[in-house]
Amino acid sequence: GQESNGLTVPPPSGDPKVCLVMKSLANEFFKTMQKGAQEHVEAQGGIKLIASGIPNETDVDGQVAEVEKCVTQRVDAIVLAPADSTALVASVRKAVDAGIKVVNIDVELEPGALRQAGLDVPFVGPDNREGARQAGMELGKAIGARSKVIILEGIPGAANGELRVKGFKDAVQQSGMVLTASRTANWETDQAHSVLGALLTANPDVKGVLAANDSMALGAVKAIEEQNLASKIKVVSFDNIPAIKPLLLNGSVVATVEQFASAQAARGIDQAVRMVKGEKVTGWQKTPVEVKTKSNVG
Amino acid sequence: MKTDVPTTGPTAPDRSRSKVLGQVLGEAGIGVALLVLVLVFLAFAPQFGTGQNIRNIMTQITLNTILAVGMTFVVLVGGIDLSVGSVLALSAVVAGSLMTWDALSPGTGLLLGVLAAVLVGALCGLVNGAVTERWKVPSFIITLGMLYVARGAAQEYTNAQTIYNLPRELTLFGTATFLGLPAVFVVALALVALGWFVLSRTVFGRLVYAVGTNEEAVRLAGHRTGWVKVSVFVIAGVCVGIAAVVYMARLNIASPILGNGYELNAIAAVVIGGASLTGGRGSMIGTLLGACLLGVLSNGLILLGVSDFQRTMITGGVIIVAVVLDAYRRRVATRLNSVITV
Amino acid sequence: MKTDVPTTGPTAPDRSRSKVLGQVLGEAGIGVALLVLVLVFLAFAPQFGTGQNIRNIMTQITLNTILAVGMTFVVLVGGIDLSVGSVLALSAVVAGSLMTWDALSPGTGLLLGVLAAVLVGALCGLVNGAVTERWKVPSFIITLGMLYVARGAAQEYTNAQTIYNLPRELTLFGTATFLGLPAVFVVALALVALGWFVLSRTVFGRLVYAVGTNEEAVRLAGHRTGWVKVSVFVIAGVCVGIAAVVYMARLNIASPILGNGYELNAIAAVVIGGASLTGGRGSMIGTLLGACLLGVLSNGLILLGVSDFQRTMITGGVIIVAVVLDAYRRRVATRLNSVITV
Amino acid sequence: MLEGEPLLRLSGLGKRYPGVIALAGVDLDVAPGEIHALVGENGAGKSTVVRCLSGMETPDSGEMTFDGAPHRPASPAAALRAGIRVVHQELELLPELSVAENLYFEHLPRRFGLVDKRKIRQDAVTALARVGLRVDPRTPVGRLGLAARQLVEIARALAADSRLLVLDEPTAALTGAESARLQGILRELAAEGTAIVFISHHLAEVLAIADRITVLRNGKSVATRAAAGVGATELVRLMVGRDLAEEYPPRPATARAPGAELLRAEALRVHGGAGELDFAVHAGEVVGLAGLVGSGRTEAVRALYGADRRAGGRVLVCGKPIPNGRPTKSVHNGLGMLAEDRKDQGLLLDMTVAANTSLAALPMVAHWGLRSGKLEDQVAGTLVDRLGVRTSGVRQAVRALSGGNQQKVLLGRWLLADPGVLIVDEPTRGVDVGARYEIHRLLLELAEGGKGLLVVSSDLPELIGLCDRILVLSRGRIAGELTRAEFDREKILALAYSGYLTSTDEEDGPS
Ligand SMILES: Nc1ncnc2c1ncn2[C@@H]1O[C@H](COP(=O)(O)OP(=O)(O)OP(=O)(O)O)[C@@H](O)[C@H]1O
Ligand SMILES: Nc1ncnc2c1ncn2[C@@H]1O[C@H](COP(=O)(O)OP(=O)(O)OP(=O)(O)O)[C@@H](O)[C@H]1O
Ligand SMILES: O[C@@H]1[C@H](O)[C@H](O)CO[C@H]1O
Ligand SMILES: [Mg+2]
Ligand SMILES: [Mg+2]
Repeated sequence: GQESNGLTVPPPSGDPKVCLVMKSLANEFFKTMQKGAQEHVEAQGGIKLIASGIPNETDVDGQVAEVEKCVTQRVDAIVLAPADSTALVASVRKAVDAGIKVVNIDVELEPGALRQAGLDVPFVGPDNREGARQAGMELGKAIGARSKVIILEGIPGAANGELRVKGFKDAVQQSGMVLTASRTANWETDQAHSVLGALLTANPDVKGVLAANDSMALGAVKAIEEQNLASKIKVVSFDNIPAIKPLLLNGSVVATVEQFASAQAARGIDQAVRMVKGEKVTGWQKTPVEVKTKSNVG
Repeated sequence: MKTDVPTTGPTAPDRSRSKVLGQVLGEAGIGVALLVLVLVFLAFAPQFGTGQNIRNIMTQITLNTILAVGMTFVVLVGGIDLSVGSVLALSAVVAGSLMTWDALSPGTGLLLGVLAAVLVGALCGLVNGAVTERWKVPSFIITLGMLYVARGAAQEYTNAQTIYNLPRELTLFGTATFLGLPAVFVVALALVALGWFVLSRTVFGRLVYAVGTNEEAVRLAGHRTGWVKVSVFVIAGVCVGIAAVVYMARLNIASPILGNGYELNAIAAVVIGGASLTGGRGSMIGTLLGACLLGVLSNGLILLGVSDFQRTMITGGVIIVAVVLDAYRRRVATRLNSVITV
Repeated sequence: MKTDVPTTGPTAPDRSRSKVLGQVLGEAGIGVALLVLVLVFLAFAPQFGTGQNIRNIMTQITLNTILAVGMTFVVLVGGIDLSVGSVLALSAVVAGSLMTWDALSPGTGLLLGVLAAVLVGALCGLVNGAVTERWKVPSFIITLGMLYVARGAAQEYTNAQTIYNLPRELTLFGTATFLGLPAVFVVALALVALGWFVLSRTVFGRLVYAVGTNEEAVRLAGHRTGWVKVSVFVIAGVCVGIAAVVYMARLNIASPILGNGYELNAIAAVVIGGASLTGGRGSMIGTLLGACLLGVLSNGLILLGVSDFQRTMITGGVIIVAVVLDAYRRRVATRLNSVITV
Repeated sequence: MLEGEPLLRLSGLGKRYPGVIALAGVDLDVAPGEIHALVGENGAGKSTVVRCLSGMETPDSGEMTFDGAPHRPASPAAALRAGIRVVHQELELLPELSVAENLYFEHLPRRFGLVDKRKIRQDAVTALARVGLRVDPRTPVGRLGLAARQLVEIARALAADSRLLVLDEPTAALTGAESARLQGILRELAAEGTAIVFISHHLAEVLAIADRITVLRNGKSVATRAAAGVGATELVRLMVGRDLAEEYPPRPATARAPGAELLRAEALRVHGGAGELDFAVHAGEVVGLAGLVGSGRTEAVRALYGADRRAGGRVLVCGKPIPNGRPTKSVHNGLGMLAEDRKDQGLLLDMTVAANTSLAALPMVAHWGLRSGKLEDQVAGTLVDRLGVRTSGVRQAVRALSGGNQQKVLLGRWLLADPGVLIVDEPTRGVDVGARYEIHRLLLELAEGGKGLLVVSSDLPELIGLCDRILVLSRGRIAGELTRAEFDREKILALAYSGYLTSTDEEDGPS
C-alpha cells in the first residue's frame, strides 16, 4: 500500500498542467527562471503553469512538500530544479508512480540514486563544470600561469557547486595556475568576505579567486579592496546576476558565467509537454552557458 | 477546614454550561487555534481535506513531532537543545554507512544501522547533558557547540557525500501505511503516547516537572536532580536517532547537510504547545498540537497557492496570532472558571 | 561568606594578594578563555598577529557585536530576539531602495536611508516587545514569527532583487579607518560603550537587571515593568537598524536573503559573555568578549588552514571548552574570594 | 488616638479566586496614628486584604476609602503614590542587587538619570542601623539569611515616609530582640501620625503593640476590639471559633531517658563559619538550636544535612558517617530537613498540593516507578486534613495557598517521608496558633515514637515549650547547652550574646 493508491492517472484532458518547482525564489537566479517560464508559456499557449519555490536554498523538506502538493493536485508534469540532487529522488518516485511526467532542470539529480530508484528522468540544464572551466580559463589569461589562486566553494554537497569547483580545478590545471586554498563560503556574500579576508592575510601573494557563484564574488571583491589589493587580485565567478555587472566593468571581476535560467525553464517545460503527449524523452539536454566579460556584458 | 471552602460541588445547570465551556477552553490549549486554521483551509483549499493531502501532512510533520517529543523533556527542565538538527545528520550518515556496507548482510546492516543511529543520538545527548550538568553551564551554549561538532563530524565522516542506496526494506517502510496512516507517522504517534505516559504517570516524569519548577527544592527533598537533567538530554538524543532513521526511510538518503534549522522548528512546536522555556510547564499533547499547527500551516499555505514571499510572511503572522489567541483563550478560561465555582 | 564582616576593613597583605587574584579572576570573565585562544593562534599562525589580520577580525566581528549589544538588553530581562537576522535584511533593503532612488539627491537619499534602516528596526522591535508584553506570550515565539514576517516582507519588497550600486560615501565609510581601526568597528565599540554606560550607570539600566531578576518585586516597588520590557526590544531593533547600515557599507549590497542565522551568533556572544537566558545576569563587556571570541576563533582557524569540516568541529569544541573553562574560573574565583573575606 | 476620621476604611470587602472565596465581607477602619492589628487563622484572608489595598488585586465587591476618597488603586504604583507602603509576607527583594539598592529601589536617587551610588550607600547605613541590621550596604541581598532579609524589607518600608504602613507578618522570622526593636520604631511612627496595620500570629506581640485588633475568620471580619480590653484566650476563641488548650501541648512530667544516638556532628565546620560544632541527637529527643539572627543556625543545619558542603568535620547518622553535600544520601540514611526559606527551598509553587506533599516520599505513592494519582491524592488528603491545610483540594496549585498553609504542606512532606531524624528550621514560621499547637503536638508525637528532632527557631518560647535540650549558637559557635530543667529566657539570651560581647571588632555585633 503506497500513497499512489487511489490515484488513477487522469487522461491528459485539455491543456496539460505543469508544475515548475524551483529552489528559493529569494535567489534572483530563480526569479529570472520563473519570469522566463511564464513568458514562454504565454508565448506558446495551451499550457497551465504552476510555478513555485521554497523559503531557502537548503529547505529540502520544503521542496519535498512542494512536489507532494503537485502530486496531490494531480498535475500532468513536474519540472524540477532540485534543492538536493539525491534527497528529491524519493519524491520524484512518488510523482512517477502517480503517473506524472518529471523533467529535471538546473542541477542534475544523482544518476546513481535515480538508477537505484529505477527511474529515468531527462535532465535539461547547463554544464556547470564546463562553464566554470571556461571562466577559469579567462582568469588564467588575465593573471597568467604559475599565479596562486583561491577557490570559494558553495554549500558542501550541493551538486552544482561541486561541479563548478571541478571546472575551476580543470582550468587551474590547464592554464598552469597554482591552487593555494579551496574553502566553502556557503554561497553567501558575508561569509565569502570573512573567509577570503583571512585567506588573503595568510597568502598575500594570491593573484586570483574563483567563486562558485556571484554572491560570493561580491564579498570576495570587498575583502580584496579592504586589503588594497584591488589592482593585484582578479575574480571570476558564476551566475551573472545584475549586481556583478559593475564589477565586470571596473575590472575587479574578469568573468562570470551566464547559464540562461529562462532557457532552462522553457526547454524543461517543452520536454515535459512532449512527454505528456506520450513522447519518450531521456538523457541530458544541455542548455547553453556563456562566459560574460567586460566586452560582452553589454 | 478543607470543607469550609466552597469547592466545585453540584452547580445549577445554567452555570454548568459556562463551566463546561470554561473547562473545555481550559484544556483545549492551542487546539482551538489549530481548529480555526483547519476550518479556514478547508473552506478555501479544496484539496486540503483529501485523504491524500492529510497523509501528506502526516508524513511532513512526522520528523518535527519526533524531535519535539524529545525537546519537550529538555524544555520541561528549563533546558534547550540546539543540536538536534546536526546530530540528526550525524546519526543518519553513520547509520547509512553501516546499512550500505556490503561486508554486512542487508538484514544485519539495517539492524546495526538503526541501533547506531539511536546510539549516536543518545551519546551526543549524554555529552550535552553531562557537560551542562557537571559544569552548570547553559545548555544553550553547550548544545550550540554540539551543533557545530556534530555537523562537522558528519561532513568529515562522509566527506560531504550523500549516501543513497539504502536497504529496500527501509525505504519500503518509509512509504508503507498502517491502518491507512503513514507508518512513520504512527511511529511518531507512538512516541508521543510514550512520552505522555512517562511524563504524566511515572515518578521520573514527576521529577522532570519538579526540577523544572524548583530544582533546589527537589534536591533538598533528596532527589538526584543532576541525574534527571542528564537523562532528559539523553532522551532527546534517542528521539533524534529515531528521527534520523525515519528521515532515511522517507527520503532514501543520508546526507551530512540535512537537518539544518530543525532545532527552531522543534522548539517552536513545544513552545506553541504551551511550554515555558524556563521549565516546569508544558505537555506532550500540547507539543503534538504545536507540531500539527506548524505542519498544517505550511501545507495549507502551499495549497492556497499564495506567492512564496507572502507565504513566508503569513506563516510568521499566523504563528504570532495563534499564540496570542491562545493567551486570550487562557484568560477567558480562568475568568469563566473563577466565576462558576462560587 | 560571612557577609556581616565589613568588606571595607583592612586585610592582611598576604591575603590581599590572593584577594587580587580572586577578584581579577572574578571580573575577567570569558576574557581568560579568549586570552588562551589568542595565545594559541599567535603561537601556531604567524599571520594571526599582523595588523592587517587584526583589522580583518575587527571588521568581521562588527556586525555580530552590534547585534549582540541589543540582544544583551533583551536577554537581561529574560527575553530573546530571534528576528534580528531577517529584520536586518528588511531594514537593509528599505534603506537601500531609498539610497538608490534617483528621485532623491544622493545626500538626502543616504540620510533618509540611514534613518529608514533605524526606524524599520525600531518598529519591528516595538512590535516584538509590545505583543510579548501585552499578551504575556514568550518572546521566543513572537520573534520567531517576526523572523518570518520580516524575511517575507524583505523579499516581497525587493522582489528578490539584490540592490547594489549604493552611494559612494557609504561604501567609502565601509572601508575607511579611524585611528587605524576600521571605522565600522569604531561604531560597534561606541555602541558597546554606550550600552555599558546605560546598563551600569543609569536608573533604566538598574531596572533592566531588576526586571530580569524578579519582575514582581519591581512592580511592587511601583515601577512600570511593561515599559522596561518593551524598550529593550526597541533598543535591540535600533541596533539591528544600525547593523543593517554597517552591512551595506561593508558589502556594498542590500539583499533580502542576508542575515540568515545571525540570531544564534548574537545570542551566543551574549551567553558566552556570561549572561543567563533567564535574565538578570550579563554584561556588555562580557558580550563584547563573547563576540571577540567567536570572531577570533573563526578567523584563526582559517589561518591555521584546517579543512572546512574540521573547522566546523573545532569551532563547536572550542565554544564548549571556553564556557566550561569559564565556569571553572568562576568557581576558583568564588573559592578565593570566600576564603579571603573570613 | 482613635478619635477623628479614619484614614482607611474597608466595608464589605469581597474577593474570590477559582475554587475559593478569599474574602467574604471584611470591614476595617484605621485611624491616623493608630496601630491596628489584623489576626486570623492561616487562610483567613489577611494577606488578601493587604493585596487589595496595595493595588495588587482588585476586590470583587465592597468599598475601600482612603483619606475620605474612594480608594481603587489600579497598580502597586498607584497605592504607593497614595502613601500606602507594604511589607509583604513573602519577601520581595532583588537578590542580585546590593542591600543599599534594594532599600532605595523605589526612587533610586539620581543625578541626571544616573544612580547616585555614594548617596544611597550613606543613607543605607543609617537606615540599617535603625532596624539594627549590621551588614555592609554593598552586600548582595542574596547572601543574607532570611531574618536579615526580613529586616532589609522592613528598613526599606521605613526609609520612605508613608501615611499608611502595612506589615504582613514582619516578625515571623525574627528573634525577640529584633521584634522588640521593631515595636519601638512602630510606636514612634504612630506617634508621628502614621497609621499602621500590623499582621502577626504572635498574639503576645499583637496585644503588646496594637491599639485595636480586628479578627478575620473565613474571610469575614468577625470582631474589632481595643487591645486593652481583650486577652489572648478570647482572641483565639474569636479566630478559631473554639477555646484552645494551653499554648504548648502537655509533656510527660518526667523527662524521657534519651534513647540511642541517631545523629552526631563531629567538629562540623561550615564554609566561612567561625567555630567547630559538636553535638548529638538521640532517639526520642527534641533538641533546640537557639541563637540571634545571623548566628549561623541555618548555615549549621544546612551543612549538617548536606544542603551545603561542609568545610570540615563528620556527620554520623546512627554511627554511620554520611557523605558531604549530598542530600540524597542524607535522606537515604534517614535524615530529613524542613528548609527555612519555603519559597526558594521548599515549594513547587505551580504544582499541586498533592505533588508538593509527596515529593520526598514518591516511592510511597508509586509501584515500580509508576505513580498512582489516586493513592497520592489519598495520602495528601489525609495530611491536609491532619494539618488543617486550607485548600480547595489537593489538586489546587500550592501557589494559591496562604503562607501559613504552604508551610503546613511542607511539614506534611516530611511527615510523609518520616525520616529517623528530622531537622526543622523555623517550623511554625507564619503558622497560626491553632495549627502551631497542632504542629508542636505532631513533633512531640514523632519524638515519642522514637524519632530524633532538631528544631531551629527564632521563637524562644517555642523552643522552651518544645525541647528536651537547647543548644545556643552564638557567632557560629555553640555557646552553651541547657537541659529542660535549666531552661530560662535570660540564661539563653545571655549565651546567645556571649560570642559577640567577647568580640574585639564591635562592627561585627549582631542585631
Ligand atoms: N491566587 C490565589 N488563587 C486562589 N486562591 C487564593 C489565591 N490567593 C489566596 N487564595 C486563598 O485565599 C485565602 C486567603 O489567603 P490569605 O493569603 O489572605 O490568607 P492569610 O490570612 O494571609 O493566611 P496566612 O496567615 O497563612 O498568611 C486562602 O484560602 C488562599 O488559599
Ligand atoms: N542580622 C544579621 N547581621 C549580620 N549578618 C547576618 C544577619 N543575619 C544573617 N546574616 C548573615 O547571613 C548568613 C546566614 O545566616 P543564618 O541564616 O545561618 O543565621 P541564622 O541563625 O539562621 O539567622 P536567620 O534568622 O537569618 O536564619 C550568615 O552568613 C550571616 O552572616
Ligand atoms: O544554479 C543555481 C545558481 O547558481 C545559484 O547561485 C545557486 O543555486 C543554483 O542552483
Ligand atoms: Mg498571609
Ligand atoms: Mg535561619
